[in-house]
Amino acid sequence: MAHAPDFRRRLALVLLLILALAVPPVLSALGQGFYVGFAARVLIMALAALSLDLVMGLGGMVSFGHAAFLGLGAYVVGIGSWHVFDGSPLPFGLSGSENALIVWPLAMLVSGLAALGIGAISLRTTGVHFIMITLAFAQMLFFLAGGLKTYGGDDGITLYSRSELAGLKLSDPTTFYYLCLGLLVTVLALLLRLSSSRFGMVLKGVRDNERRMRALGFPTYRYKLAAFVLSGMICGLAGALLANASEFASPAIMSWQRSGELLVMVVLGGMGSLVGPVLGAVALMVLEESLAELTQHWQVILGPLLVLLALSARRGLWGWIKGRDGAP
Amino acid sequence: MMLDLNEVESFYGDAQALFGVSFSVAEGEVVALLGRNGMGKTSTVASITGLLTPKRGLIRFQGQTISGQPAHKIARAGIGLVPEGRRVFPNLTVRENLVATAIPRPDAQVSWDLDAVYDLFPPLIKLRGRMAANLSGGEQQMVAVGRALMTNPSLLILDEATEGLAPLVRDQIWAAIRRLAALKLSILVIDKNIDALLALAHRHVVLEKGRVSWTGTSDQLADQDFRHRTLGL
Amino acid sequence: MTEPLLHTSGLVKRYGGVIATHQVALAVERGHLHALIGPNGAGKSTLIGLLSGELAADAGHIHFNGHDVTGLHVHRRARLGLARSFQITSIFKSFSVLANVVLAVQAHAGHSFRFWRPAVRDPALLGPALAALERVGLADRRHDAAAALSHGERRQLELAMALAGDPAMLLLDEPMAGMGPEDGRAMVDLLQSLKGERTILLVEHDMDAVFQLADRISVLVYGAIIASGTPDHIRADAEVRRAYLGEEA
Amino acid sequence: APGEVKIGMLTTLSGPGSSLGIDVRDAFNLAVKNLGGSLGGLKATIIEVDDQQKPDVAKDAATRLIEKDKVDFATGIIFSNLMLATMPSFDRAQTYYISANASPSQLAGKQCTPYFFSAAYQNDNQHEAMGHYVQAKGFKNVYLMAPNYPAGKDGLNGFKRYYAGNVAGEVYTTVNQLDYAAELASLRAANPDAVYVFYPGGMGVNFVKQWEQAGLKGKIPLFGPGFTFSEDTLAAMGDAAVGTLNTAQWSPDLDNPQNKKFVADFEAAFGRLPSVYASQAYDAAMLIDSAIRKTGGKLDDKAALGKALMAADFKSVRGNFKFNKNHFPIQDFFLREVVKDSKGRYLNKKIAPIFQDRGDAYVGECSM
Amino acid sequence: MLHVIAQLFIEQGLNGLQLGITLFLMAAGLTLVFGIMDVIHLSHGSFYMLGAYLTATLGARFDSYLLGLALAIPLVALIGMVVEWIAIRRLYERDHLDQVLATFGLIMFFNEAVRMIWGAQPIFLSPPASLAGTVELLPGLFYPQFRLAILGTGLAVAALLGLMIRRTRLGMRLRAGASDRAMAGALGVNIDGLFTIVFGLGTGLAALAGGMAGTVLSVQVGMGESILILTFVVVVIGGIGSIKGALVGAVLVGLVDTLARTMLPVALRSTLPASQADSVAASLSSTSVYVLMILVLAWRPKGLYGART
Ligand SMILES: Nc1ncnc2c1ncn2[C@@H]1O[C@H](COP(=O)(O)OP(=O)(O)OP(=O)(O)O)[C@@H](O)[C@H]1O
Ligand SMILES: Nc1ncnc2c1ncn2[C@@H]1O[C@H](COP(=O)(O)OP(=O)(O)OP(=O)(O)O)[C@@H](O)[C@H]1O
Ligand SMILES: CC(C)C[C@H](N)C(=O)O
Ligand SMILES: [Mg+2]
Ligand SMILES: [Mg+2]
Repeated sequence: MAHAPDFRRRLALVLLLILALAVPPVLSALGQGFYVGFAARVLIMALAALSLDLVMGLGGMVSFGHAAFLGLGAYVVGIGSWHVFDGSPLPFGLSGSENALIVWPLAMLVSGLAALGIGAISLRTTGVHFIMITLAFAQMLFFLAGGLKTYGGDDGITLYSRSELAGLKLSDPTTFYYLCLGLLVTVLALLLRLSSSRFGMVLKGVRDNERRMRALGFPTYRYKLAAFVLSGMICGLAGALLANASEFASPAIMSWQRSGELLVMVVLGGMGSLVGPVLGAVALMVLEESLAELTQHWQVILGPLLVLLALSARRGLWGWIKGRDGAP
Repeated sequence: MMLDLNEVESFYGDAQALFGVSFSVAEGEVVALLGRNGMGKTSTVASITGLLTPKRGLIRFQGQTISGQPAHKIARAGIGLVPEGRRVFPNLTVRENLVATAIPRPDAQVSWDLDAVYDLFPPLIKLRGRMAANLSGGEQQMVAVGRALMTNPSLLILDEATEGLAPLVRDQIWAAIRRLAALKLSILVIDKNIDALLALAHRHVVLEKGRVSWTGTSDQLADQDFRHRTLGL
Repeated sequence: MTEPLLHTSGLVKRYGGVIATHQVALAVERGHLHALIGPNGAGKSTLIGLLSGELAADAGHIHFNGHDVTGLHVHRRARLGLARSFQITSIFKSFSVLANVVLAVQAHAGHSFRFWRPAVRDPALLGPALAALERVGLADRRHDAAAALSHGERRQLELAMALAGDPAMLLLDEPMAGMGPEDGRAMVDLLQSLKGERTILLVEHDMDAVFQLADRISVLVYGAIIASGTPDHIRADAEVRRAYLGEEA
Repeated sequence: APGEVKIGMLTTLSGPGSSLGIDVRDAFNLAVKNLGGSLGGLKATIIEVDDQQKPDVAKDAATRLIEKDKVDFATGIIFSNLMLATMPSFDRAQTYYISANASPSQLAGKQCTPYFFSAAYQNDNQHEAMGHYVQAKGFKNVYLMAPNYPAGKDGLNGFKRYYAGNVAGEVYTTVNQLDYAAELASLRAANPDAVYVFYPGGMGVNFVKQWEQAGLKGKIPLFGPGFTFSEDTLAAMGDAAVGTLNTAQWSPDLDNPQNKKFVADFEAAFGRLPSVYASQAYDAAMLIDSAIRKTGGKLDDKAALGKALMAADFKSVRGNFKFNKNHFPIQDFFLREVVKDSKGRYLNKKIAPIFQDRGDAYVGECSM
Repeated sequence: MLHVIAQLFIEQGLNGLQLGITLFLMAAGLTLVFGIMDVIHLSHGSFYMLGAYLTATLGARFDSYLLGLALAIPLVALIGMVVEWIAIRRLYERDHLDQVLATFGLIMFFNEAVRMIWGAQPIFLSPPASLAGTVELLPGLFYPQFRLAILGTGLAVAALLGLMIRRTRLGMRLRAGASDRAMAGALGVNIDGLFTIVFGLGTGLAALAGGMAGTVLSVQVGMGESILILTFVVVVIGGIGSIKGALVGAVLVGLVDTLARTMLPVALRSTLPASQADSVAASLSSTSVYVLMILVLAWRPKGLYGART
């Protein structure tokens, strides 16, 4: 029964992947090499949006503070490289590093731990209160980062060089782009699989009717927290990449507007579909970029556009591409 | 005619629930809407009250067309609803639930006000300050009925209004409905308790798969095996 | 006689001033269908809530199947075999009818930290789920969205979900609420067929059903049990007639 | 394109800091206009970007200017924190950055680089001058306030370099804080015998107005660098600022031909008086012009270009101007007073000289 | 010496209150829209900004600040109602996310529109000359008249709103409509009309807040966002939908923020160099209100006076 849309869905996915692979050669052919770096940044935001969809789309936990994990990831990289540049040691006998194989997992670990702490408290609330408490935590981290005088306070850390990854030259935009693409696709594949797994079912069940889930015998808190931590880690990885992309880490990454953008990307692309948020990220950022080329007042166009999207596109871009399908 | 439905078709999204429902309720008449689960009783009620806008067909109330009107206009025209599943306002106190949407009609021969409702459901008196969310199922049901009466409707619609009520209270509600009927209030009632309906309703409308499959009087319906043969009730 | 599957002692629940449950001592025998009746606001749903663990008792104890479950979380009790249905229907609207039941089965298939295998294609879950749907007669609507079920159909789904976990005991809060005579009868037959096989605590205002099904009946008034016994014994009880039954039965 | 020079004008055009950026942009454009739309004989294209006074935005914009627009020179940054965030990019790209304002101590000392030239001052300078004056006037208990960012610290360090008395309080408020009620209350409680504040742009406007509203004007003498009492904000401050003393390296009434022309042209073109920032931008343009001319328009010969810039072979609107070995100016600083003139304009008047040929305190740490 | 400290405390307290009152005017509007209509209205800050700009322009036009403010409030309320009628209205049945998306878009639009109309430079707004002076509250304790005026206005508004929501049928119908729009409609309440009015009321209050704050801060693009988040914090602390909560929450936040901002540096200076101390203090005090919120929610998951989830 659900085969036709299923096929259409697969086809769309393959086409998208081919498209993504073609980006760098096409751009440099057009002499727009600069935009390869931009494209990489798009993929990174897509990864972040994807991580948000895991908690929001599947688990119904609307986090308005995910930029915090993005920021934490970025700061781990930033601080690592700052200490390399400055030579001074870190606490617990650690020393600065720019080795991706050390720093990136560390970034995931740190944001994962943060997610554990934030989630443990926030998940005691639900609905609007959850939205607001996650926002509050993000704001706290935002301001605390601004207090890190050694690491530039509000002005943040300027990276003097990108991370090193076994042999790869990340300073080369194209290499960096394909690396981001690889990571994004891998994570996406894993999460797609996860969403229909038992764990995924539980998350969706919680999203629909948590009280009933408990009555059925699910210790929902545990599952929600697990999802939240996983999401935080993925977002942390995105943060680590982002710091490399912009060679800069500052509190601005954690601003609530950034968290808002992530929400927008997810809703725009189609919540709960995992693929959607990726599209959402691409759409939003490309839209911004091209509108900005048109006029400096591009926001006066983008704003109403978003309103229209919110009012019309119920199931987001992806829902519209892949056609309707039955309930899980 | 008080209420007049003509070939009404309604949809939920693109799932059709009503396939041309036609029947009418005369002034002061009590009509029972019967049918197994999922046959369209609530959908019919929703279509009348404007909670669901019919795609096709016409609904007229006291001569004027109400199909397509917004719900609040229909209510103000004089249709009171006791909805399926209570739907009291959880964040209002019992008293507030009753007065918030009240439509005083002092001129009407029976004009419902707080005291009248408290007479009908004494338990509500000591609960009047309590948030409706914190009421028991049945208590909420009483509030729902009282709330509808406070709009002083000329057509009262009860969708499973006795659901979850203790036998005693149920009897009280039937008694109240009889009184209203006696006062020439038109009533459209949905209930599983056929025996009570037989005693109460002048006419019965049976719905099957979103269509009217039979209408008739209580006497015809009273005939047990006729009921089983033709209606599967 | 054997020790009851579930019994409570001195159970108390207050809501601010209101005493919703007052020193309740209830014993439900294995395999019995035990009916709980009483006026609106008597405390039946509250008691169900206390037993299922959704509400925390202010005093007293609950023993189930040999364990003292008084302090346990809802999900732990469910694991021990206590399943409930809700007075106000509570299902997963965006799921298909089938997925609703699959989830219910999964709840009892150990933890769900499994990230790979698709759940709805997992025979270990599918089998019991379909069986439960057959049982309540919703099998042919299994692929529809739960949101598209009518009120009565939703009640049936409720029960299917409760059954899915193959629980030792069912706590049913007005399973017949809002069911037409036809479906009502179907539900009665269904419960009839479950008798003996499962222990059931049934809250219901439909006296025909209650007196037809129950092995024992307890009457709750103002949070306290005023009478408990066989249907005949309860029907005879003057106090009960006055407080609850009125002219019926 | 050959025969063309591309300038990246990366400056603050929105928010409380925008009055500075706008003066810098306008004055630079004015200079180019006066030079017939070219710099050093090359047709000048100016690419204007608003940094919103945000380091991350500035960093991003700098990358674009370098990689996408491939500019030959960059200028315009107002605030030191943005300067420090972006300079590494210009450095790595070997793009000459000619500062029309932001001139942090870091770039004057340890982090000095061949690709940075300041056509303005070193952040500490104006403050040093006022510290010197306040000390000379014999104040013993001064209360210091500045925004909490690199230039704020440079500023108060500069002041304290010459002021030897007691510091009644040293308060760093967050950048672009606009309500100072709380700080003013604490200040009053400390009752100092003078107050020195470094608040450029909108911060200054609000501080000075609230200073008056709190009834402190006339009760405690208020001093600041030229930045705090500058033509870009004097109008908004109105009478609240009249009579206050401040220090700078430029003033609208400086008596030299190029300044007379500059002030006249600026007021004619924009209907307002230029500020010290405008003067710096005007000189920045003139500096670039002189350098390109010296190298005969060979923009890729970075070394030659550096030498040509170093020569500073142009007529500065502040009179004498030359570069120190760290690419920061050596120039004079003097005392100014805010006055309201017959035409109702609020502006500064030069009162008395303070420093002759002042360099900066960090040149020693610079290894160039 | 001691009385100096006492005075300092009082004065800082007043400053805190005054921030609190501005927050309250915002929170009151937001808690109605957010609590009663259940719309996460991110663009509430935009109306605060519009209020400030219109007050500035109209005030200059008729060179009377008060007249400007008096005109700006109804004007912004009107704009609010139009926006509700065009966009917000369609968001009631949607989940919170569509609301975030749409109102996020509205923020962009308003910010950019304002930038196009008024330019990117801040406008500096002065209080009316009649209120420009200071009052001597206690011997030696001078306080700007205008800030006192702000305090008074806020408290008055608080009282009126409280009455409207709790006592009047309008209030009941609002809360009813909030919990079950369809049902309220079926009982004869014209929810759409009602909500449009509430939205106008809320945006009008935001305009009042903006018009007054504009004189203390400055009128500039983005001024809405900086206060918006604090406002949400207030609403959540006070309990969504509760005017009383909004008032208490606002005052709490105002006091905590101001006191933290003034006391923390003093405390830290003993251990750190001035600029270090101040930036650490700044970041800590900025977090203080969020800590407050988290503590409150930990203690009362629905906020101080929150009823609904
Ligand atoms: N919200 C809805 N969305 C989609 N379909 C619906 C919805 N509500 C009801 N239906 C479908 O419309 C049909 C009629 O439902 P309705 O509730 O009117 O029946 P009913 O006679 O009231 O049943 P019951 O006695 O159980 O209340 C049912 O088949 C049901 O599946
Ligand atoms: N959250 C609550 N807060 C305060 N009182 C409550 C709350 N929930 C229930 N009550 C009160 O406790 C008493 C018992 O409620 P309960 O729902 O158990 O009654 P019930 O026996 O299920 O009634 P019904 O047959 O109508 O469902 C009622 O008086 C009710 O008003
Ligand atoms: C004077 C200020 C507006 C700028 C300061 N000189 C800086 O470099 O940031
Ligand atoms: Mg129904
Ligand atoms: Mg109950």
